[in-house]
Order: sequence, then structure tokens, then C-alpha cells
Amino acid sequence: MTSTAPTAALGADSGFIVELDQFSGPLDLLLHLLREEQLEISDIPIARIADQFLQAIHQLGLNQAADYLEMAGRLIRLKIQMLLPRNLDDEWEDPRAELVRRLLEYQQIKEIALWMARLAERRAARFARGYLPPAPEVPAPPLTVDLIELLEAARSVIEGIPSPVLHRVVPRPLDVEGATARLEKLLEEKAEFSLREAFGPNPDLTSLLSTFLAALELARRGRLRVMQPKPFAPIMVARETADATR
Amino acid sequence: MKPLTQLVEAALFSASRPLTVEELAALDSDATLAEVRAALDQLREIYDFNQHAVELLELAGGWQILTRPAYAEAIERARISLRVPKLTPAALETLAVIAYRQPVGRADIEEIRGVSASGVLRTLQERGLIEVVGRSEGLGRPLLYGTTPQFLEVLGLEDLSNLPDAEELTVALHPHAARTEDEGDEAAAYVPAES
Amino acid sequence: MKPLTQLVEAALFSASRPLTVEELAALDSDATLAEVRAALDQLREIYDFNQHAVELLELAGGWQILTRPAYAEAIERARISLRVPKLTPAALETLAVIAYRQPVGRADIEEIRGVSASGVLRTLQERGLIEVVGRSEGLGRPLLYGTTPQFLEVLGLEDLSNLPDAEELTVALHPHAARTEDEGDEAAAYVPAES
Repeated sequence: MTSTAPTAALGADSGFIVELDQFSGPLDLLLHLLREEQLEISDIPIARIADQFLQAIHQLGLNQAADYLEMAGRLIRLKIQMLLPRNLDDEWEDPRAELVRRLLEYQQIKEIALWMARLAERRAARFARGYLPPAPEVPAPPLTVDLIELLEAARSVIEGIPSPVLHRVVPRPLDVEGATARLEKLLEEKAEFSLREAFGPNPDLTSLLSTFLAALELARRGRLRVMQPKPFAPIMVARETADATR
Repeated sequence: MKPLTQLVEAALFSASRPLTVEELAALDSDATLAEVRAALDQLREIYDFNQHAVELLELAGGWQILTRPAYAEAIERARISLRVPKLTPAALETLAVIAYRQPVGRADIEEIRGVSASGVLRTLQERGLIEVVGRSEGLGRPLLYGTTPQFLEVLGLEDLSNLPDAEELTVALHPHAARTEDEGDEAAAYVPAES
Repeated sequence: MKPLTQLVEAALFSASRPLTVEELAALDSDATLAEVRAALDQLREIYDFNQHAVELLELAGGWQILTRPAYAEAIERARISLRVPKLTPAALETLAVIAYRQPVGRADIEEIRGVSASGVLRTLQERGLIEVVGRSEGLGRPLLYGTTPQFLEVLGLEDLSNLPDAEELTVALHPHAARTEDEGDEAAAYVPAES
């Protein structure tokens, strides 16, 4: 039992070496110990394996690795449970059952991982085209986003955040009437202006939404026209004239 | 070579990833999906028949031209191109858990592997092999992970149903889940995200 | 196709730049420069004779397989026709997160939105609305994203400080102000891109 610890293959005493080197965790180490001793997973001699496990992590200098320590604790607990006297008439529930289940499950994962490694190696032996032509110059698509949309999107993200939200945007009543009046005043002054002008400097969400809704309402009533001269250009607002109906 | 086959070849040469039949059909507004498939067949036959060093393969739901494996060593030795670095055992195991149990949260992955998964999950995400596919309804609504098309590409798989013995493994990986007979193997192996 | 021609084809296909005759000769220790030139000739003839959509060209730096110009337009058109004229809600939400939290990495975006961001990030990048602005110092040195000047142009903003409700929304989009170490504060570890 003392000669089987896998010291030779592991060498260094850094705790990290387990993940990077031979073992990918305590379950992997356990499987290794069981294989070395040619033991059945379904009937683990816990006392023996627990001792070996402790010895292995001691020798590997893994004392700082929490994952291994947790498993060591589990094994010691199991060892004690196995020593407790059993009542033979009772249905005895094997305290090892959970560990056995986990080991079988992990063994399967390791098999799949091995299979995947072989596939990945085969795939890596095939090269895709190395030279990729520069992306074509694509003509600018039509406007796809504006500030209102962006703000609404930000709010919908915030609403979807599940954990305690530190800050919530307090909804204020929209002032569509005020914005309508502002737009009408601008329309009197100018035949055409950008929607940005109507927003005013540093607009907040409320005034943006209000202005936008007001513009849409006025457009619906045939008072103004919302245009975009070219893709990505600022949105323009113009007085509705008799001949242009859209 | 038919004109559509030429067009398909040019597009596949210009793409950095497998292209779907639908994407290829967009090359020619007159082309039907069946015609695109026929063009792909013709191209594959030409590469095989004329013994080209490249071949046309179906993977990750699309089609891609790749060099045949026989040349990898010489190319690497001549320092012309390098194979992608191998995945670590930790990465492979984590991918295996996610591939079979997706959508799956970090706690389940850690329970199965017996080690912390945060570092490896992040690496796999940055490499584009896994992605967040939703949130669990459970306490704290933890993120749920699933594999990406890139995962299929790296393994050279057509789709997730190519994973081995899906039904058998899935049953074994869900020892407490009572399964009804009529559940198909693919459905059992892959549960799409609800989002 | 001769074995050396196949090797040359595989190497040229996999290379990201034109290769010289000397570089190609390194593929096979037995091959002379004259034999490599003969292989290049054979490959060029095969591409021409079989009317492939690609051709073998000698450029300044060496030899390269390139798609024939005739197909460039169709490929470009196909890419455009696959574009949707409007940003999806997912793209908009991602854009909003980036606008208010930049520079921000994919993992943080996914953490906030609870769904994968890879496809959406690519779309936004292709549209020129976001760009990679650096890498985080965190594990795997993930890419950090920020908005582009074009983003400001599209929204008609002079600069980012004109984003409405900037303070309020930036705070609200940082739901986990006190972060644990495995998530890392990407903004704090921001390193400018080297390009």
C-alpha cells in the first residue's frame, strides 16, 4: 500500500500541478488509486483507500488544494461510518453509495473526454484556409438604431437582472404635451430641423421619449414629417407641406 | 464545373467557418437549396477525383474546405501553419459534462468533476467553445452553459447527435431521472435552452 | 496530381500569406527548387483547366491561392442579403450594455443579460457599431469591447458623455458592484489594444 503512490510521475510539489499535470481532480486521483490496486469501484475498501488518498495528497504537496481536502474529509467520514456497528435486521444503506455513483459518473466523463481528445486531434490535423480576404466594403445599411431604442434596451436589460438591483430607474410621467408645444414652436421658427435640436442639450430619458412620442403624434396628425436624408444621418423634422403625403 | 459550383467554391474559400446551405444559396437568387446541395456534391467529387490536397467536409451544420490530415505534419514542420493547441484534460472533461448535460450550471459541473470550474469555464467561453444559454430557475438564478457551433467545429462533428452512445450515456449520467421509453435519444442528450 | 503538388496545394491553402519557392521546398527535404516550380505550374494548370473559382498567383511575396475576382461581387452581395435591416432586441440590449459599461468583456455582458453574446457581438462588430478596444488582464485575457465613432454618428451624439442618463444607467448596469475574484473587474484591468 505504500509503494503505489504515484510520486514518480508527479515530481514537483506545487498544488497546481494536479490540474495541469496528471490528475484533474480528487475523483481522478481516487480512480487512479483504485486502478493501481485493481479494486472494484462498487466495493471500495474505504479505510485503505482513505489512507492512500491522504498519503498521496501529502506527498504531492497538495495541502492547499481545497478540492482535495474536501474529498479527504469525505473519505475520513466514510471510514468512520463504515466502522459503526450495523444492525443486521435493518435495511443497511451503504454509506459509500454516493461516492460510488460519483466515481462511475466521473469515469464516464473521462471516457468521453478521451474520445473528444482523439476527435479534436484528428480535426486539428486539418487546416482551414489560412488567408482570409478582407471583409468587403459593404454599403451602409439603413438606420437601425436610435437613442430611444438604445435607452429602452438598456432598461429592459436592467429589468432582467435577477440579483438585487442596486439602482432602479424611477419612471417619471412623460411630458408629451410640453414636448408637443416645443416642437410646434420650432416648426413655426424653422421649416426643417434635426430631432436632436428638439431634444435640447443633455436630454434625459423622459424628455427623449416625450419628444419622440410628440414627433410621432404630430406626424400622424400631418403637422410634420420625419425624415432621414441618408443612412446614419441625423433624423430631420420638417413642416408637412400639402404635396408631400407620407 | 458548373457556374453555381464555382460560386460555391469561391464562397467556401473566402469564409473562415463552415457555411450552411442557406448561406450558400444566398449567392445566387435563382439557386434552390437542392441545386446548392448538388453543387456541393460536385465540388466534393472534383476534390476527391482529382486527388486534391483539400476536401469538402460537412461539419457544425455547414460545409467547409479543409486540408487532408496527411499533410499536417509536413506543413507544421516547414513552419507554414501550426495545429491548434490541444485542450487540457480539465477543459475536455468540462466540455464533456456540458455536451451531455446542457443546459447545465456551474454547480453541477463542479459536482461531477469534483473541482472548481470557474477558471476553465471562462477559458472555454473565451475560446468560444461554450456559451451561456440561459439561467436556471433555482436560487440565485445561476447561468446555464451549452456548447457552441465552434465546439462542433473543433471536434469536427456535424451536430450534437454525433456524440457517442447518447442514450446510454445520458441514462447513466442521470441515474435518478426516471425516463419514459418513448423519449428519443437525441432529445434525451440535448435539451435546447428555453430562452 | 503529383505528391509534391498535393503538398504544395495543402501548404498554400493553409498559409495566411504568400509563400516563396524556398519556403515550399522546406516541405519535403528531397524536393529541389525546380521540382517545386514544376509543382506550382501543375497546380496552376489544374486550377485553370478545371475552371476552379480559385487561381494560383505569383505576388510580390511569393505564391498564393486566391479566389478569382469574378466571384467577389456575388460573395459580397450574399453577405449583404443575409443582413437584416434592423437590429434585433438582443443586439440592441447588448449595444446598450456596451455603451454604458465600456470597456466590457463578453463574460460580463453575458452575466448581465443571462444569454450568450457571441453572435450578437459579431453582428455589432460587422455593423461597425462596436469594436475591440483592448484586453482584460483577467484569466485568458478576454477581449474588451467599446463603441465606435460610427456608433456616435448613428445616434447623433457628439461624444459618449452625451449619452442620456449616463450616471443612472451605468450604475444600474453594474448589478454586482462588489465582484468576486473569479469574475474580475475588467474595466479596472483595462489594457489598451496594441494595434
